[in-house]
Amino acid sequence: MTASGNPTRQVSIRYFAWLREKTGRSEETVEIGPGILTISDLVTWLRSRGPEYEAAFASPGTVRAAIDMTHVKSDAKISGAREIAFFPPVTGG
Amino acid sequence: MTASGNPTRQVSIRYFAWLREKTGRSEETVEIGPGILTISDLVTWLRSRGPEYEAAFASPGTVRAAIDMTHVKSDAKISGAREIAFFPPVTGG
Amino acid sequence: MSVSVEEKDFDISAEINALTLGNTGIGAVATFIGKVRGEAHGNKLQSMTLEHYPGMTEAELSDIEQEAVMRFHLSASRIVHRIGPLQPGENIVLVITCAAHRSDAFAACEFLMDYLKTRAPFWKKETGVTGEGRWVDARECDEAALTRWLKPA
Amino acid sequence: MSVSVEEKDFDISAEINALTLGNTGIGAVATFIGKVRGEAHGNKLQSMTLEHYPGMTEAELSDIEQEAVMRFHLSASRIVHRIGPLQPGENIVLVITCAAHRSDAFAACEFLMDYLKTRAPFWKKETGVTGEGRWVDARECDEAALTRWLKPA
Repeated sequence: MTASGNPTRQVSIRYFAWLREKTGRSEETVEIGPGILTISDLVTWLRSRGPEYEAAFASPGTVRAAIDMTHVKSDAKISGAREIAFFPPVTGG
Repeated sequence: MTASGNPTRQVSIRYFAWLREKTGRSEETVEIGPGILTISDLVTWLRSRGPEYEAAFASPGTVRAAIDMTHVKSDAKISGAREIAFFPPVTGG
Repeated sequence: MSVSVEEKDFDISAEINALTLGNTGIGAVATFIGKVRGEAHGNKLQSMTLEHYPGMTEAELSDIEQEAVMRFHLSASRIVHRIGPLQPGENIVLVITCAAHRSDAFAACEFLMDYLKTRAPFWKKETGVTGEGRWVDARECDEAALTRWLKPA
Repeated sequence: MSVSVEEKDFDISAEINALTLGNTGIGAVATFIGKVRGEAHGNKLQSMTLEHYPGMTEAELSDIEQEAVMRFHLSASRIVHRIGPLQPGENIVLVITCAAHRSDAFAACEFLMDYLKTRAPFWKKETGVTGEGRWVDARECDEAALTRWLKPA
């Protein structure tokens, strides 16, 4: 819907449980390009950033995501997101 | 199954909740004749003993019985019973 | 596995500790507390008095508890039921069920309450604020609740 | 209605009292406690560590609790979930639901646990007796348990 030519923008990304361990970080702020529209796009881009990301996202089916602290599916649009989180299926209780 | 000519025998009868209030007693020992074989027979006989019993057993469908502390139906045989109890449907919990 | 019928109030923390201490096979503890409400069928209550059939009560509760332990693979369980006069807000009954997993603990706790409500020989008499007494009627929905336990889970 | 995420243990008696004191409309209190078991999948545990997503956890738990309150006409409710390292036998989670009648209290308590297990962002890491760590896998039966809440009761 938005006009093309979006500048890159900053988004905060958080990792929990074994995604935190595999990526080696719990939080980072990244610059993402205008071509990255959905959670899936973001995962694909993150995997290209290095072997630790490649390992963390090797089985995308076991990774869950949240945008601004709300559960979302992998096809969710990330426009406007301030904080995106990746984590395994939850195991509390 | 037993031979006829059974002597009368003693049985302890207990009354709870409004059956206790209506009969005016919580426990009594009665002599019951050989023709009284079931809980129903016993109720019929008790009702003949006076207006307080008549009032207590006026609606037999609302009276429950136990023989020796086990719930029974109105057609249960009372031979061998040491203690028979009458009470309304239970309302604990 | 134990059953108590008593006038005094119970201490849920102490009861749970007694059941679970040292048993690390327990992953789930379900409990239920029944309390005296301040109003019933639109009538304000002053108090409620619980009568029971000593001996039969304990026998019925023990039978029900034994059935629950077998059916739901309980690690431990406990039933405490109070008798005598009780005020609105006071506790009436405590049921605790302990199992490895929550589905068994929950099902057993509901099973125990459903059977207790329809089998254990307790009777409640309400005293209204104007002093009039009324024996509580059995509820048909309590009898109906039993039917779900007829088929094995 | 309130939610806490904290390292320290909870006091079930104090929590129940805080919910019920002075509210004589409450006739039924259902509670659930989840505990760390000493063994999982045949492996003995030394400890378990609970990680969570601060902020999202509280938001999810509050949403779930609000849904339960409306769906089951709760008079009061409470969720406490612990985080950090826990030993076998220690408490993990407490859910309390208060209603006029037991069917609502029980259903709400199970509903809260089912949703908490599949929606609240907590993750458990087990440490075995030989020191090796292992992230607990989500259980399919927890996801399946949700389906029973899809149809209105």
